[in-house]
Amino acid sequence: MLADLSTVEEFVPIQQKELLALLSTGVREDGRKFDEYRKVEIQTSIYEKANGSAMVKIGNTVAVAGVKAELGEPFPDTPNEGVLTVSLELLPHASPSFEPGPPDENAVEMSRIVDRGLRESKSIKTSELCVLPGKKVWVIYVDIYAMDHDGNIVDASGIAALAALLTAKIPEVKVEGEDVVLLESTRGIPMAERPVPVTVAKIGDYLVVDPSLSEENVADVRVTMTTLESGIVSSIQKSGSGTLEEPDVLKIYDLAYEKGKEIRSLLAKLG
Amino acid sequence: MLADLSTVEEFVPIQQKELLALLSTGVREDGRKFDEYRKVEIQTSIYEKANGSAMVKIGNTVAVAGVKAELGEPFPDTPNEGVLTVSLELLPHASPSFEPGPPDENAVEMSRIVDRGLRESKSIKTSELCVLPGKKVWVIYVDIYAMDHDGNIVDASGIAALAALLTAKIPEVKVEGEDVVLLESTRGIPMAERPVPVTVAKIGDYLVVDPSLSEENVADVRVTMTTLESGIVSSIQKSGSGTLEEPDVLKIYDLAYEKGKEIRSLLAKLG
Amino acid sequence: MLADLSTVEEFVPIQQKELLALLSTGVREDGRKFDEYRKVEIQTSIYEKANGSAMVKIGNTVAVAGVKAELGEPFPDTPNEGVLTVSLELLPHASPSFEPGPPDENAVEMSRIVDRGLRESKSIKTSELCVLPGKKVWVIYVDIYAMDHDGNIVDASGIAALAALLTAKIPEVKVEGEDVVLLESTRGIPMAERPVPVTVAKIGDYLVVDPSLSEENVADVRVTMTTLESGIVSSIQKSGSGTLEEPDVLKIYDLAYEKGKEIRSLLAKLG
Amino acid sequence: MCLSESIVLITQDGVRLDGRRIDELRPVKMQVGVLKNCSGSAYIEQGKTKILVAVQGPREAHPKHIALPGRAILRTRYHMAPFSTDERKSPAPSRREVELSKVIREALEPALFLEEYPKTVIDVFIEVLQADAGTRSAGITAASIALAEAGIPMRDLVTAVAVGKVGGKVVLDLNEAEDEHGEADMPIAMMPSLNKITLLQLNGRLTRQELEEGVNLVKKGIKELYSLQKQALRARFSGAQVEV
Amino acid sequence: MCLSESIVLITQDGVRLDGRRIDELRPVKMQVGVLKNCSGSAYIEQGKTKILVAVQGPREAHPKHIALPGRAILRTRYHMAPFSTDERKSPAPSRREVELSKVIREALEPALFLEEYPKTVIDVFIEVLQADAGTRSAGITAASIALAEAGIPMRDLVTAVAVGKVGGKVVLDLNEAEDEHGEADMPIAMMPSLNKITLLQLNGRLTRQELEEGVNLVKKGIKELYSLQKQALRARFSGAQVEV
Amino acid sequence: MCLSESIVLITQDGVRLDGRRIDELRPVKMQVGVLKNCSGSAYIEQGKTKILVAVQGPREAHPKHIALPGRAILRTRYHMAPFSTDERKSPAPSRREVELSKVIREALEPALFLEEYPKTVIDVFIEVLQADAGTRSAGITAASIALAEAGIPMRDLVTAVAVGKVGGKVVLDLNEAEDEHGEADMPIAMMPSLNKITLLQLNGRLTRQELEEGVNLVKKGIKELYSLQKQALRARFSGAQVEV
Repeated sequence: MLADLSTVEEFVPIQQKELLALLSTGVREDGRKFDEYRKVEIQTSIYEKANGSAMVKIGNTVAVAGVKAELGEPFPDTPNEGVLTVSLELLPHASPSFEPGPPDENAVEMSRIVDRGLRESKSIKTSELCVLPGKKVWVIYVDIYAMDHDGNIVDASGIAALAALLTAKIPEVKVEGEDVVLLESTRGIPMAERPVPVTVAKIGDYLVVDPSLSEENVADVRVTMTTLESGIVSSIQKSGSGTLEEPDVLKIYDLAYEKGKEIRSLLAKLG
Repeated sequence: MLADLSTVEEFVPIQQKELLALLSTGVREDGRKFDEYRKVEIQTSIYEKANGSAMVKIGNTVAVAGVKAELGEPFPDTPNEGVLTVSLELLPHASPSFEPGPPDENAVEMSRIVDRGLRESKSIKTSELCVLPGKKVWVIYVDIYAMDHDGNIVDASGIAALAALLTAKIPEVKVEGEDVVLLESTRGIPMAERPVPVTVAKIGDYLVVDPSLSEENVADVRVTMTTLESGIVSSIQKSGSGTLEEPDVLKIYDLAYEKGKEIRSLLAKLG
Repeated sequence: MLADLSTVEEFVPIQQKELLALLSTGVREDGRKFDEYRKVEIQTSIYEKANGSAMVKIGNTVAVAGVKAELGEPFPDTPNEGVLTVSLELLPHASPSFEPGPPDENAVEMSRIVDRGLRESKSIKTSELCVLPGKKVWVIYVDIYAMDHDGNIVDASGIAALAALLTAKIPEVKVEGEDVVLLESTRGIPMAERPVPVTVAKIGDYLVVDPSLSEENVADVRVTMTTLESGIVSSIQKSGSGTLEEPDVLKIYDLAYEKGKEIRSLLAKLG
Repeated sequence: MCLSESIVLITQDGVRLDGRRIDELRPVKMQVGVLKNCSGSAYIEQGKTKILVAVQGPREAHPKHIALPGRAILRTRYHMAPFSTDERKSPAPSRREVELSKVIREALEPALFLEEYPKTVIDVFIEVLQADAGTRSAGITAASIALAEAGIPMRDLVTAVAVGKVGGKVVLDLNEAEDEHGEADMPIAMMPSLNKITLLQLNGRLTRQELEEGVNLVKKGIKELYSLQKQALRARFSGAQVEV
Repeated sequence: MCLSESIVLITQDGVRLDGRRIDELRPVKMQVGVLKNCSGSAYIEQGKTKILVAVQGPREAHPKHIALPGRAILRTRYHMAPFSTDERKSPAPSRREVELSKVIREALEPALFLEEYPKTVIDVFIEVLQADAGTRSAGITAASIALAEAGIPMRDLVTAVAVGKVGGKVVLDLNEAEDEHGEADMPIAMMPSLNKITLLQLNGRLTRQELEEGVNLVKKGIKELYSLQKQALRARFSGAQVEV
Repeated sequence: MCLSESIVLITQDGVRLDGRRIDELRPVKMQVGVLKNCSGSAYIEQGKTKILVAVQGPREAHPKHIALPGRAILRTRYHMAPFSTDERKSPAPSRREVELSKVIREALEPALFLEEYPKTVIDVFIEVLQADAGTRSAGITAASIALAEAGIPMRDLVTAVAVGKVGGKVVLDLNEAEDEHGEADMPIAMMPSLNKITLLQLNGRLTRQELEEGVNLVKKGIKELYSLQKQALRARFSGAQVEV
């Protein structure tokens, strides 16, 4: 039974002191090095009713993503482009501190981080999801569930979303005049980039990659940077009421790019 | 002034003991036999602005149903069928324990019991409510209000809904191309069945039909069975956190069918 | 730091007694005469992205109105008329007692007073806002913000709405078949009347015009009357849990008409 | 409210569409004590307008922090049934219903000795079952006698009715056609014995003189309704059997 | 539920579309203890239906005023993931989900000694990850073992499965095609050792005799599922490694 | 954010559409103390962006259970007026507004000695009256001086501005055209004297080198805004008359 949030907050200074003492010796609570990511496992195509699905485990943190594709109307200002909709729910299964119901500011922020990572990098070729210009396009829903929260839900969610998109199958279509016929055959969702979010926590003066839950609880700040294969960073989000030093920005970038590469190589194996 | 719900719950064991002692002598608090329904009164066509309306009293329990018919769009998967929409509101008038506002789980459950009773029995010939296939059908709204709650709102609501439907009048229409003209003349809503819900409460080992409010308050379980003239049961709902014995199922069926016949004969007099 | 509302209410009798003693000597807390309005300042066209905008100050009370015009569908029962939509938000900036979020009953009432003042007087020639009969009309949104609350938000809001409407510019349009083209040139919103709301508070037996916040806090009743140039009254609202004497009605009318004239002369200077 | 030229709402002789004279109420029926599971209740029919009112309380306030140490809180809910109007009304409360709930509360409150029930809440639920104009005033008239049945001590009953302007004439107690096609609607509530106004609203257009006329005319209607209210209360407390 | 003539859901010999006999369950897989950050958890697959259940609590009630002095409050949430159905489901809770959350709570509650945890709340979260009929019963079956893992003392496990009528025959454990095109669906939950029914619903049309047949048939399915539940709990507490 | 080839956002010589150089802020106007009925307030214009900020508190927390025993709670609300944008914005808070309210709070919080006001709440209300890019950073800049006026003790002011990439160049303080048609937008908030970053976001695409350039460039803008903030506070406390 977890104490309620306000109490946790009161205890933070003490826990932080202990963790800082440990970090000053160069190791983390779970024995990892500062720049060491936990073991990442990726399973895909786990739900047959979804067009794509993936479960990602980062240590004991688990996120699942399901992709559903439906024909719908484009936005008026982009009549020739498909639509991407990303949402993240923190299942109450994942932590005693998550409540069921509409997303709170944390869930909204996280889902927007994942969404921006995919969107700003132009990872999906939305123009190839247009079926009938101005009338019918593919609407791609990515619904992400945080199922078990042992820290770093954002990365698990972003990687799950990406894995589900990379392995999704949508029906081929035949356009007859104004009618759209769905065929038996399928194709993948056209992807241009594989944006991988990597989160770094700052605890005291230390930067640690892929924070565990107990590290998150005492961290001053978390920064998620989403990088592409080319080294381009397509999204950054600092979260938490702490501060960064100026040199932290590039240090975090370097960690994020390095770890992003490792994760991208796991994704490459999905085929 | 009623004590709040949590307190009521605390007192239940004591009230139940008294009621069980009474039941063990073969009579109910209000003198009824176990299989005796309270007096049922049905009035119809009480609100001129509704297409159909009915007030049903079961003892001091009062429910009112209003039927409004509007031309609207069919559901995409049933383009040639009218639409039935049933909702139940527990008016705060009816009990100090009812709150105004969006329906709570009790109201949702009850309205779904009434809805399923009408729907699963195919009581309404929805295909005869199609006006322009795929485009215009009659949408039948049945709005039920529990006005005075002295036990067994579900039966009162289900009977009121049925009586309002049986006596409703909707305009005849003339279809001219794509246009629909409402005529002065009216017709009834085409009905195939007269499904009647009957609720039985289990208090200790006793099954009593049409529970009063004080019986409901101490009952372990309520079961509503909706039966048709033919003896077919088209909907069952156990509610309450108690248990049933296996033989209870058929005993309740027999009570529900018998009482359903009596109520159906009252409805037959509506003309 | 303001005490919470319930406490304020407890203190009312005492504050009222002091204020009444003062009023009995013929003067108000801020030195005004009973029938004296505070200084009214009107600025218009303050936000370039709005079609019209105005800021009105009545003493330290500030309200802002923004007008946005969009092409939209008419209501089915008035296919040849434009649509007017008025809403008022009590910004939490304006008072420690205002909460952010959906409007409470006070905000709803005030926005409906302003709305009715404009609507019932037929101040806007809605028929001249029709573009394609039954299909496209101008929808005029008037969003009013109470920014600083030193009493009499209703009048400030109503005058701001009127000033924003009087100075708004909407694009001229060219209709080509079923298509509507927005032109570079603009025109005003066609106005038939200049309805001005004037609020009078009753404190004890005294009627005071344009109540300040401290007067509102102890007033038994506020009455807002919206009058037109011709002397016609197009909307009245009594609010507050006090009572009026019969002769008060005409006394308030006379005050409202007189002050309305003064304010209308300020509006005339807007050009 | 729009003046529709084609409909003659009132003849030269002052006879209205439904045959009433200018200063005549619609047929009114009131009953007190029509529900069993509330503290007080009343049913009113005024023309085709049909309203059911229940009072719950005084009872402990929930949540507790809304309670006031020195008096009861009065809450009112004015609501229209989905089947009460020509077009089905969505059951979600509209902005109009929010506003009317407030002005109705403020019309009833001056009559009640709320300080007799500190820390409690009194709820008044007004359900419009059929709407044919005048629902807020009929709701107030009925709520007042339901509160009396609930035993809430009062300075006076509250009685309400609208006056309006129809076909150029100031008339009493508009029905729906008059409300829709007439020029003005002015509902007024009073404590009749104390001669105090507790609700005053106007939608439409009136001159100063018509305003004066309206306030005078409304008193006739209020007087008649007041005596019907008292009659309904007497019937209730003389033990007569009452039904919805 | 509509009888579609063109689909033969069951052959003369009693073989169903997916090859099962009339009294045969779909393949079932259950695991206990699949999540780390909750008090208890279980995962169930029954045919293509896939459900994840977590229990949080007993823990202090928030807000406090909902707590009961004499027992724990049980809360349940039945919810379907947007990607669990053929058409994407809106994540907002539907009326169906509200109802099922209630009947599931009432199916579990009789088995629990809630009086052992006064003033607390126990939350059961049932998330349907893939829906292929029988989700409420599979959810109950899984919730029961998740509650056991959480250490809540029980009279018995609760085990649930549906019977239904398909092609004129009463069959066990409908799949989606049978649910959609069959004639009736009757989910039942029981405490198997105590032989008590804790959930009973019916949608569709059954005669008295079919009702009787259904109640008999369901017990066969419940017996089999009960033994799988116990096996899953043994696997959990024998320390075997468990994964989602 | 999309690179629109047809619009030349910046010339070869580094002159931007509105005539500014790469490292130039838009015209900025700040005023402190523009409202009377709040604890602190500020108004800022940055280009066409216009924002009104009010601080209410420190005051008692409602409901009480949200209060923290050891410090004040800071709450922020970033909201856009319906008339602030080209297309009318729905007044209901969007997901974007929810996120920005959070990151703004976390940008301001490090500067405040919240432990000086235990058990209270401090509310910061940021209302965007006209949006022309850079609203979150202008909102932070203004909120900081409104908090100062409210007397909340601080380690430093917080000052914010965006850098971005436009036509291949890293530039300071994007306007709306640059934000829409440029390649990246990176708002940054700092405590200027302490040289600490309190907000960092990026939408768009930057190389490592551009990231570095951006962080360097932003400091120039922050320095200039910081001195305007101090000037506005001096004007307020020197007793100059201030108007909205």
